[in-house]
Amino acid sequence: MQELRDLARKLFQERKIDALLGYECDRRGVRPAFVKAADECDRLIFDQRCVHNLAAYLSPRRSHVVALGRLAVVIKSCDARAVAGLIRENQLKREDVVLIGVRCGGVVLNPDEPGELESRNTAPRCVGCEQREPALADHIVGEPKTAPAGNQDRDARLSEIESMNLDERLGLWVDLLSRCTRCHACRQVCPMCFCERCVADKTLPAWIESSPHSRGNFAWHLTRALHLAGRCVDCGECERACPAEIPLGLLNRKAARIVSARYGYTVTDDPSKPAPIGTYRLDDGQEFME
Amino acid sequence: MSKRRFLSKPDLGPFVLDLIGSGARVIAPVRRLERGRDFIEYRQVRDPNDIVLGGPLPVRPLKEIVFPPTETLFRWRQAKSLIEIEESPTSFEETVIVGATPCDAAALEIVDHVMGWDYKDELWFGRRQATAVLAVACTQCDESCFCTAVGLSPQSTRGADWFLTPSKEGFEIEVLTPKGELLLERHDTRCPEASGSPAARASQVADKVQANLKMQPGKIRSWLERHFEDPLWKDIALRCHGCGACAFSCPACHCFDIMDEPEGMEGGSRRRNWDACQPALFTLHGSGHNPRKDQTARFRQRIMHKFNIYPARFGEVLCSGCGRCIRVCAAGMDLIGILSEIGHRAEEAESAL
Amino acid sequence: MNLYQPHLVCIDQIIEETADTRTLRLSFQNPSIAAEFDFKAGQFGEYSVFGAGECTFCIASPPTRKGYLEASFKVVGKVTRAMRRLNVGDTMGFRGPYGNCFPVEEMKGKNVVFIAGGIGLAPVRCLIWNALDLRDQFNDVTIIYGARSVADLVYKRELDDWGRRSDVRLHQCVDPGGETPDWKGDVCFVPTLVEKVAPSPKDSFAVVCGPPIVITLTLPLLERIGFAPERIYTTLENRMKCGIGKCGRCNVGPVYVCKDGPVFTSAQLKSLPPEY
Amino acid sequence: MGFEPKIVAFVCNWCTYTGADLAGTSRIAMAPNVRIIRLPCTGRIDTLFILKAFERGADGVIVSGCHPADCHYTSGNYHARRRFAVFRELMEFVGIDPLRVTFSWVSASEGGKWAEVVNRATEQVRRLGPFETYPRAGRRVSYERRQDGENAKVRKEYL
Repeated sequence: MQELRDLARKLFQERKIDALLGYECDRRGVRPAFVKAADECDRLIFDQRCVHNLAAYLSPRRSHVVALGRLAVVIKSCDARAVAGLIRENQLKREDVVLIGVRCGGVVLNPDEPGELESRNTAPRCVGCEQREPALADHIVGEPKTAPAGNQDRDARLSEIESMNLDERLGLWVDLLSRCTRCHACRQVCPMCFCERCVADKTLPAWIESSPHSRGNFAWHLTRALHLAGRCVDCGECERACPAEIPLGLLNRKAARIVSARYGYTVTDDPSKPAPIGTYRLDDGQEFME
Repeated sequence: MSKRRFLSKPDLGPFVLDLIGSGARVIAPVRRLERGRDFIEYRQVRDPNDIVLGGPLPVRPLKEIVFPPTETLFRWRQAKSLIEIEESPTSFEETVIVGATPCDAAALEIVDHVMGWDYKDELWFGRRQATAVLAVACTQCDESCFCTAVGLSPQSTRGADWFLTPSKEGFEIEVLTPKGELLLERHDTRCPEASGSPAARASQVADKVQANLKMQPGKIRSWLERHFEDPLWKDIALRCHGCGACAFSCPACHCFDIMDEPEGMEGGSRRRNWDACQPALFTLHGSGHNPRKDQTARFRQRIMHKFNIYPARFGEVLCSGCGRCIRVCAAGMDLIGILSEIGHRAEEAESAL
Repeated sequence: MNLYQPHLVCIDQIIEETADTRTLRLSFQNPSIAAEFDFKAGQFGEYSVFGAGECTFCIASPPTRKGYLEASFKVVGKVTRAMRRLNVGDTMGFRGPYGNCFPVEEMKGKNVVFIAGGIGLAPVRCLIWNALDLRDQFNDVTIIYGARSVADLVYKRELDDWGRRSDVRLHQCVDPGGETPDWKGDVCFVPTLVEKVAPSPKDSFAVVCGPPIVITLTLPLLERIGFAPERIYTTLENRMKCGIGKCGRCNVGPVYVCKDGPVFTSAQLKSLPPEY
Repeated sequence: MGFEPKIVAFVCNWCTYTGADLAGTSRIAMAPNVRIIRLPCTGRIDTLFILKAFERGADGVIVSGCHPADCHYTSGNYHARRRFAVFRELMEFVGIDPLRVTFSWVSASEGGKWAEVVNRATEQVRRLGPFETYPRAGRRVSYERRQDGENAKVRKEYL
C-alpha cells in the first residue's frame, strides 16, 4: 500500500500526471478515488475489495474525467485487458496514460464485502486467473500474490442453460429479463461501451425499443452481447452494476465461448492483437450458410 | 379510526389464500437466488409459503406495482389517413401488497403529490386506488438505511392501509384507512380483535438507522438553494457513471418518457416508460443544445430535485430513506455521505453568519 | 381516456415557410371539442404523429381566431420529420392547451415591442395577431424580427402585411451574408437591430423569443434601454414529454416550465439557475 | 386455410437480388411468402434488422449475399459471416430457434438456387409454425417463481 502511495506521490511531484484514478475507503467499503494532488495520495489503498474496473473512466466520452488532464490509473491484470481494448480501438493512446499495475491475488464480489478473500466470496472471474500482474503497466507495485483459491465451476450455469431445450431457454431468459428496467447501468459501467451515441439511444429509427418489455429487452441484451463479442474483457462490472440482479455476464460469457470456439480468440491485454469481429479469415467456418 | 386486530402466524397462509381466492393479485416479498446470493423481491405470489416477511429490503422498490416500468397509454390503428384510438383502461386489477416495507409504502404517498398537484394522473391514482398496502414493521437495516433522517422510521405507518407489527405469535394489525377497513370487513374472521396492550415496537432498528445519518432537511434545503454553483458538485459527480440505476431503484423517483412504438404493420401503442435524470439524453433538445450538459449538472439535478425542488413545491423531500441508490451504485456514490457533507457545510455556513 | 391521450386533429392546410419550416393548420375532428376549445396567447400543446411520438410547440395562431389552431415547426428530430411527411387531410394528435400565457390584459392600452429571431416568431406571432385583431385596445405595436438569411424568414406573407400596415412599425434584419440583392431590411443581428431601433421603454412591454443567443443578448440590452425586468417577457423551450408537470424533464431549478411557464419575465429568469 | 409464414429476406444488391430477379425472369416457380428487402451488401445487414423483422411480425428471415470472394466491396460478406455466426449461436442461447433464420450465398447467376432457398426456408418455417414465441407482444410479464416444467405456462403468459 505504502509503495503505491509513494509512487503516486512521486508521479505528482515529478509532474508526470495531473490526476490519479485509484481506490479509496469509504463508509461502506471501497470506491473509486480521484486524487488530484501529491498530498492526497495517502487516501489510496489496494486490497481484495478493489473490484471496480477503472478503465471505464478512461473512455473519451467521460468529458469530466478528460478535463482533469493527464491521468494515471491503478489497474489489475484484468483491468489491463480493458485498457488494451481501448487502445486497440483507438479510444486511448498508450502514451497518454500512466498505468500503475497492482499485483492482485483475486478480488471479492462486491466492494462492500467485509472479511478476507475466501473461495465463497471470490469474484467468478478471478477463479482460474493466472495473471498476477498486468504486463501492460508502466509501474508494478504490491506484494507478490498467490492465485486465489476456489474451485467453483464458474461456467456451471452456462453449461446448464446450454443443455436446456429451446423453449426452456426462452422461458428462462424471458423470466430473467423481465426484471430489466432499462436503466442502462450495464452499458454505462462497461469500459468497452464507449460509443458517443449508443444504438439503444437512437431514435431515427429506433432500432432498439426503449420500453422495458420483453421485446425491447431482448433486442437490447442480445445486441449488447453481440457488440461485446470478442471485446468483452470479462470484468463482470455489468453484472455487479445491474440493480435488478440479472446475470448479464452469462450472455457475455456465451459470446466469449462462441468466438473462442470458432475463431480461437480469447481476450488479451495485447493492444496489437486484433479482435475477432472486425477481422476475418477466408476459411472461417460457414457450416450454417446455405 | 385505527383499529387493532391480530393475525396469527398459522393464519397468514390461509389469509393470503383468501385474498387470492377473492380475485386479488397478491404481491409480496419473495426470495430469489441469483449468482450464489439471496435476494428479496416483490413478486406476485400464488403460494403463501414463498412470502418472506420481515426480511431484508427487497432489491427493487414497490413503485413498479403502481407505476409499471412500461405501460400503454393508448393504442392506435391506422388505415391511410384515418386513425382510430383504443383507450387504455383506467380501472385496474385489485391488488394487495402483503409485507411492504415502511419506506416503500411511504414513498407512494410522497409521489402522490406530484401525480395529483394539478392534473390528476388517472393511471397512477387508478392503480393506487386498486392497491391495498399492508406494510410490515421493518426489523432489518443496514448501513445504507436512513429513513429516520427524512422523517420516517422502521415503524412508520405512512402510506399503509394496514400496518403489521410482528410479535412472537403473529402480527398485530393496525387498520389505518377506509380502504383498510373494507379489506378487514372481507377478512374479518381471520383477524380477531387484538387482546392486551399494543405490542412493543422494537427500537433497536431505529437506533441503528439513526446512527447512519442525522439530517435536518430544512438546513439541507437552504444550503442547496444558495449553492447551485459549488465545487462540491464537480467533486462528487466525477465518480458517477451516468446510468439510471439510482433513479430506477428509487421508490420515489417518478420521471418518465413517452414513446411511440409501432406494432405489426397497421398500428402501435404509445407508452410511458421510466426515465432518469442521469443520462445526457434526458434533457437533450432536438437542436443539439443540452441545458444539463455534463454529469455534474445532471447529478446536481438529482439531489436538487429530491431535497430542494420537491420540498419547495410539495413540502417534503422526495426520498424515503430506503438507501437503495447507495446499495446499487456501481461507483460507490453514497447519498448518506453526500447529505452529511452538505449538512456539515450548512452548519458551517450557519455558524459563519 | 387518460390525460396522455390526445384529441384527433385533421390537417387542413400546410404552409411552406422556409426550406425546413412549415406551418400546419389543424382542426379538431370531434365537433364538440372544437366548440369547447379555447386557449390563451403563449400556451403550448403536445402535437403527435402516431408512430413517431409527441412534440411540444406553442400554438402559433391567435386565440382571437376560432375554429382552428396552427403549429409552426422546423424539421430537426424524429417527430418533426414525420410531421413533414404528412399531407393535407392526414390525422394528427393534439393535447393541450398547457402552460401559462402572456399577460394580454395587462398589455392592453400599452405599447408592445415584439422581438423575435428565426422560428422564435411563432409564439410571438400568436400574440401579435392577438393584438392586431384587437388593434384599438393596444397602443403602439413595434415588431423587430430577424433570421439567418432572407430564405429563413418565416411568415413572409404576414411580414409583408405587417410592413404595409400603418399601425405597425416593422423592422427586419438578416444576419450578414444572408441578404439577397433586393433585401430592403437591415443586415445585422437581432440585438444590434434592437439597439438601433431603441424602442422607448415608456409605458411599454417587450416580448422576446428566439434562439438562446438572441435571448441572452437581448434581455440585458432591453434593461439597459430602460425596460423594467418585470415587463420583458420571453418563453423557455425546455424539452418536455408530459406537458403537465409530471415527467420531471423540464425542471429549471424549482420551476416546471410546462406548468409555471413557458412564459417568463426577465426578472423571473434571473432567479433561475441557467439550465435552459 | 393452413398457416402461411411471413418471411423477410435481406439480400445484397449485387448478387442475391440479381439472382432473385433472374429467378423471376426465368419464371421459376417458388413460394410467395418472401418479401425482399435489398441492401448494398451483407456487410450492411445489421443483426438488428433480423430482430426488427421478428418484432414486427415475421415468422422467418432469410439473409443472403455474394459468395465468399465475390463481394462487390471485397470483404463485406466475410465480415458478415463472422457476425452472423456469433449472432446465430447467441440467438439459440436465448431460445430463438435458429431454423427461423436462413443464411445463404446466392450469386447473380443462381436463380435456381434462390428459388430453392426460398422454398426450403418457407417449408422449414411452415413446419415450425407461427413465431408466436418471440417476445413481440410488448407486454411486461410478471412471473411467479419459475419451476421446472413450468415453461409452457411461462410461454403462454407473455403471448
